[in-house]
Amino acid sequence: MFEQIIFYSFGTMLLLSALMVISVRNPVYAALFLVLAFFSTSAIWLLLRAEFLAIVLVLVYVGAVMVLFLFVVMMLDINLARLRAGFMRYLPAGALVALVLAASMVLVVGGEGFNEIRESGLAERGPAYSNTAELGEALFTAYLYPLEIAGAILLVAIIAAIALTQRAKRETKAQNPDAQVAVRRQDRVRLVKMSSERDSE
Amino acid sequence: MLTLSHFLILAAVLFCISIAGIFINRKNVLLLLMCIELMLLAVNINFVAFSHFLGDIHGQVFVFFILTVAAAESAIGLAILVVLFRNRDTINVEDLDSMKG
Amino acid sequence: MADYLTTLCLIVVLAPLTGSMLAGLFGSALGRAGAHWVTIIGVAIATLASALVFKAQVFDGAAVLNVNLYEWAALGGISFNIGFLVDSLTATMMLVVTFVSWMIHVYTIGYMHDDPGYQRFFSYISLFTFAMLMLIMANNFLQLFFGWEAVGLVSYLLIGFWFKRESAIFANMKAFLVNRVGDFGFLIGIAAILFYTGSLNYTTVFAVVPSLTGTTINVFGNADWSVLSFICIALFIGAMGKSAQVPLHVWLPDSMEGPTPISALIHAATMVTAGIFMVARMSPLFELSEAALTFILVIGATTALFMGLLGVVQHDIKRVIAYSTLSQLGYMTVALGASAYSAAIFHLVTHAFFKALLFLGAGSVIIALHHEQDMRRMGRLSRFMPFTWLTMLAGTLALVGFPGTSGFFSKDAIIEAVHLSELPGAGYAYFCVLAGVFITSLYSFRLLFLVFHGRDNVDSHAKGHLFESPPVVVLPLLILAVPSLLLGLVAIGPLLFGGYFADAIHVAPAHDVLARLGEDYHGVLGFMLHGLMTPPLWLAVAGFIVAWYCYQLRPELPGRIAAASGGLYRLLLNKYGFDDFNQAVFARGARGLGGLLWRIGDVRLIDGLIVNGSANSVRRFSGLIRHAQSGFLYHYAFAMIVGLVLLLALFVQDWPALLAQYGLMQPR
Amino acid sequence: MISSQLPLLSLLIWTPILGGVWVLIAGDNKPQTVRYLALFVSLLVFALATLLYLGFDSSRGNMQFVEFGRWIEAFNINYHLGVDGIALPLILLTAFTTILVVLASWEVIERRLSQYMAAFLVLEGLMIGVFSALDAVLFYVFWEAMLIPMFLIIGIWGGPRRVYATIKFFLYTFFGSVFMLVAFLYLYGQTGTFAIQAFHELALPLDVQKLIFIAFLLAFAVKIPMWPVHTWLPDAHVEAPTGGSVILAAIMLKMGGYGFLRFSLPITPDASMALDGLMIALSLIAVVYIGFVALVQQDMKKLIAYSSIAHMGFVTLGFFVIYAIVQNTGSTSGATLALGGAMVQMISHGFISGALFLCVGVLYDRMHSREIGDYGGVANPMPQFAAFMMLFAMANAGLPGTSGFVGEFMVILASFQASFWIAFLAATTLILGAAYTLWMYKRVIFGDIANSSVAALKDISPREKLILILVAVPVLLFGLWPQPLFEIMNPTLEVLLDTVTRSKLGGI
Repeated sequence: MFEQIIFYSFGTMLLLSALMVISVRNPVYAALFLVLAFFSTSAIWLLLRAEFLAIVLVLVYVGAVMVLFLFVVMMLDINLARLRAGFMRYLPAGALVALVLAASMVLVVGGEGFNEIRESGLAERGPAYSNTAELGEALFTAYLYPLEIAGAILLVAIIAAIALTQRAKRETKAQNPDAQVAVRRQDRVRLVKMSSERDSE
Repeated sequence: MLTLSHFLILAAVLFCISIAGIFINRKNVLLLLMCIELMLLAVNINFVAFSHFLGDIHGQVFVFFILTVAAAESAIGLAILVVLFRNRDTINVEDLDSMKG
Repeated sequence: MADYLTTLCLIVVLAPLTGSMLAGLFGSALGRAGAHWVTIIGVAIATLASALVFKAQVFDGAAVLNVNLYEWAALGGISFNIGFLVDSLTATMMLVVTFVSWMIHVYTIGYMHDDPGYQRFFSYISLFTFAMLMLIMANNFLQLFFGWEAVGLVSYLLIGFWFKRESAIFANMKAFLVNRVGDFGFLIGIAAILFYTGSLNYTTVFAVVPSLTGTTINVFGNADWSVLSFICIALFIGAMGKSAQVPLHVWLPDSMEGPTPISALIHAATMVTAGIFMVARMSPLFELSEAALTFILVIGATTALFMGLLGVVQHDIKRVIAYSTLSQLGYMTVALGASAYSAAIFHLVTHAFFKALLFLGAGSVIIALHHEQDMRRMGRLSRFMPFTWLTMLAGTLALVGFPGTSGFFSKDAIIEAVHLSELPGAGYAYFCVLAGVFITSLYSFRLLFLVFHGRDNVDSHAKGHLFESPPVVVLPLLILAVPSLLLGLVAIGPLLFGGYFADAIHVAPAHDVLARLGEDYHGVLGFMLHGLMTPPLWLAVAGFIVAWYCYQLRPELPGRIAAASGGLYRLLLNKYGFDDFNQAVFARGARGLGGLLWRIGDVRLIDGLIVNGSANSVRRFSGLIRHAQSGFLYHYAFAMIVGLVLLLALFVQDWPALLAQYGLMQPR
Repeated sequence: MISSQLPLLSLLIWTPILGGVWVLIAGDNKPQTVRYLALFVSLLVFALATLLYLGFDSSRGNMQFVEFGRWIEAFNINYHLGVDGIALPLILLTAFTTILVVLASWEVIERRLSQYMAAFLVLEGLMIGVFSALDAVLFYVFWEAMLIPMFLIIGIWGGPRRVYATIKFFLYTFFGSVFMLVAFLYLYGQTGTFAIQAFHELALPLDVQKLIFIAFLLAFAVKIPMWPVHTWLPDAHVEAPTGGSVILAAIMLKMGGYGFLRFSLPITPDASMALDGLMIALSLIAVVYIGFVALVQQDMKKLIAYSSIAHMGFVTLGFFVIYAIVQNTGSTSGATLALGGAMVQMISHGFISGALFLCVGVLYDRMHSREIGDYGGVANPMPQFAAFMMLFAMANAGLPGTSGFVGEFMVILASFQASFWIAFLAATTLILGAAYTLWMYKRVIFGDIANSSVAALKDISPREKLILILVAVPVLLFGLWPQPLFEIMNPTLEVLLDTVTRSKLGGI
């Protein structure tokens, strides 16, 4: 009974914040509503006994990604006026599309398509069960190789972000060694034929 | 009592909201990135729900990888956004249509 | 004996070839004199050798030589080889060809004296002699066809010898193409022979042919033709092309564009007679098909009469003689049609001599008047050129058939033979042949009077240094005059009635008109006396009188007759419209069809529609697709969503059942 | 004795290719060494080819100089080479023509000479590969690889519209041969191996045979070229440099013919018999239709290109008339005549059209124009050239005594045994061939000197004379005595004929 309360409350909070993210005018508010959405999701995950992921979600996403978003929003002085114009014009079409999609998805997902899993309800776990241990054990044995790749991807992302946004510093006089080597004799040396006049006494 | 389909419906609706977000928002690219984050979040909810109801940890492992990829993706996305803004002085979706056939 | 003859034959064939190669390839090195000596010696050796062969074959009674030199190709059981077949017919023809060619070589020294292409000309006429000899001495159809086309090639080269002249290079292409039309039929005939007899060798073909009388071939679906008539007519089409019979005669008058020696050698004496020789050689084949013989008879008669008619209206001296050649060829063809093959060959031989004589005489007149060929600017030349005049007179008498001359014997024999033949076309042929005699004497005496007698309208400048041609020109004339006059007396006995050609020519008893003619032949004198009573002589005399009256006494009369006759004269001048017809239908038609096929068929249809068409359609189609990429993210998002929905729909096959769960639809 | 130890065929394929690479390395800045190097390589290859000819035992009809090596075990594809009576003359022709081409482009090509020579040498190797491959995939690889050097030759050193021409040429041929690959794969599916010999023995139902035949037909019809798919040839010839034109006409058109003999006829005999009517019709159209089209061409190279199509029409006629002959006469002697005639026609056409393109090349090098209208009276300044041109024009018109006559003569003789009308239509080439060749000859060579540039023409240089003599010798030799060619081919034709006339439907 308690779980349903939590589920429904955090669920509605999640959906409302998502709605607000796409409809609010100011991108900063949008970012903050997204943060709210993440928190409500981590609550739901806790409900599902995936506490490690919930914490990771909050730390990684809210901590890093949303901060990044806010940082970018602050940095780019986006003129707000133009942002919201015309929101109303596309609302009906967008809403219609979303509704059609949601309806079809819900129909599919809601039906007994998943009946043998449905009845089981929230599977009870013993008190000694530790989601983090189990997750860690799976990660560092069977999925070690993908883990390494994930690390590599993150490294690539970091380097890429830096490389993209780095602006060349203008004042340095870097030497270009291969241009220096490729110089040819005739570019640099010019023989000039001069008539030899005697030095004046 | 809570069943798997509750979570799936929740995730589905969240997913559709984010799609509507992409579709409705004709203004800034930033919101697009946010909507993508939302989509990934919806997918993660599904994964965790399945992992929990099937009692199989693999779902959560996968969510873990999705998180790393999502983080990397948003980092690069924002970097591109910054460079884009620096060159074009706008991140308005309406102006950014030069990449076409 | 055989290999002695073979070596002789090899000499006969190879001597002119080497002469021609030397003159041709090393012409500049040898110089003018060197070139003509090399070729003359070559042909002289050939003449000597062929005389030896003639003696061996005819007098010493050597066996018929049939030897294969080398195997050209062996394929699928059929063996093609190159070889010689020398019998009385070949020996005679060899002698005639080499002798006349020798005379022409000597004559050319004078005629082409100041022509830049001197060596080239000598090399060509020797090459011609080689080709003609290969044709005559062939023992199979392949080599015959080789000689046939090689002779056509050399005549092409020689007609277009002065290739700067537009009319010459048009004439030589026309000659080659018309000959090729003839060869087209000839090749079909050879293909038929190979199919029905399994070999190309004369002896085997002649052995198998009698068994083919029954077989038929249907070409146009319903009509079943006898194979033999089909083969013979096909071969005769080849002969028509080469010997210029009516529909395919158009090239001979134009071939006068070439220098006179070759008109004499090729277009009078030797090449044009190739067709006659071929039919005579194939006599065992032709004898088995009445239809073919009638066809030949009719074609020959038409050519004889109607071409002679054209000779009367010509003004160019060489064209008159050209039309006379056409007419005489018609006579020979008529003889062949009437199965009097030996008479045809006899006339061929005599004609070779006196026609060559006439051409060379005309040539010497042309040199004297500095290449003036139009008879209207000649006249009273007999005073200046006695020898030419006398020899031309001799030639004309022989041509007309004055009793005692060789022409008389051969032509009268033909006329009598046609008279005795019972073939369906014989009546018409007899009429044409008789009328032809009158026409022949008319135009030949017209030529004599206009050139040597009549009014003197030679322009003053030319008359200043008008004198007899140099000996090297006149000598051949004199030499040729002898056989033109005397050969008949000597040759008629053995040739026609003495079975001289027995080994070469086989005549079916039913058609053997010469045998019946021979019954009441008793000696040359008897034939001459008999000739006096028969119509041809009086017709010839009548022709002489008319010619004398019109062109000697009242020169303005022909002009008035021409004006009075109106359409007829223009028809004759226009050569019955053959040239215009060919030009319009074939030349322009072919070009038009070619243009049509190319412009529409190739360029528009295949290239435009299919090749470039498909390329353009791909470009247009991709042009449309291009707009789908608008560059706006939300369009792409929208496309993704649509894809997602479709996948979802696809994923759930049974929507009604699903909806039924929610009670939204009654389950089926 | 020679055939056993020396892997002659591999040598023949890889020496020119390595030679080409060597020439490429020699680089553009040393033209003289490049030229002599290329000449040396081509002469070496010709020597090897004559070695092959001497070693070839012409009494046996089956494959000789067979080489076998594993290539791709997974799909049972192996490096399987061999040559028989059909392939040997074509290999000799390839080796001989390459020497001519190297000599012909001695001074003419200045730009990127080493790449030009390299392209030809590699092309030669690949072509010999095509003629000697006995494995379907190996054949296909050589068949497609051969297009690349030709594509470059036309594309780089060609005339103004070369890009269009070369792309059209490449796509046309490529489109055709894709279907051939599908056929090979199907046959591989049936037999488990790519050996052509196995394909010959494989029994196939008629409808399958028809499909395979159509697939092969598309690939080879484009190459020959046969009537509807021929429009790439005139463009390719007009834009190709002289050397390219010579190789394209002399060898590449024969690939299609060789393909018919090696693949279509033996593998799908019943389909060939069923569709021989269509093929004969197409060939006759090629002879007559193209004959007329050639009449109205204004560009010399286009005219010769169209005349090549007409001559190749005889080749296909010779191939597909054999069924009607065997049916009509009951014996295979006429059929051997047709096949032998078609083979000789291919060889002789290689020499004659190669020679004609060389002649046009001689004129083009001097006046840079191919239009007949720009010429007139060339015989006056260039008498020796006119003589050579006369010989080759006459050979093109099929004059007896030249090799042009042999092929046509035999095919016409044989096709009469099939039906009168086929021989009748085929024989029209006598008139049409003579018409367009001589009319072109008259307008270009005969007549008065047309314009000042013609007057300024110099006669052929010793180098050009050497080339023309070199090509004149075989034209005359095979015209006067074609027996050596037939000696090589006869046993193979016998073997081919009985595989081709034996129906494959009996087995199923």
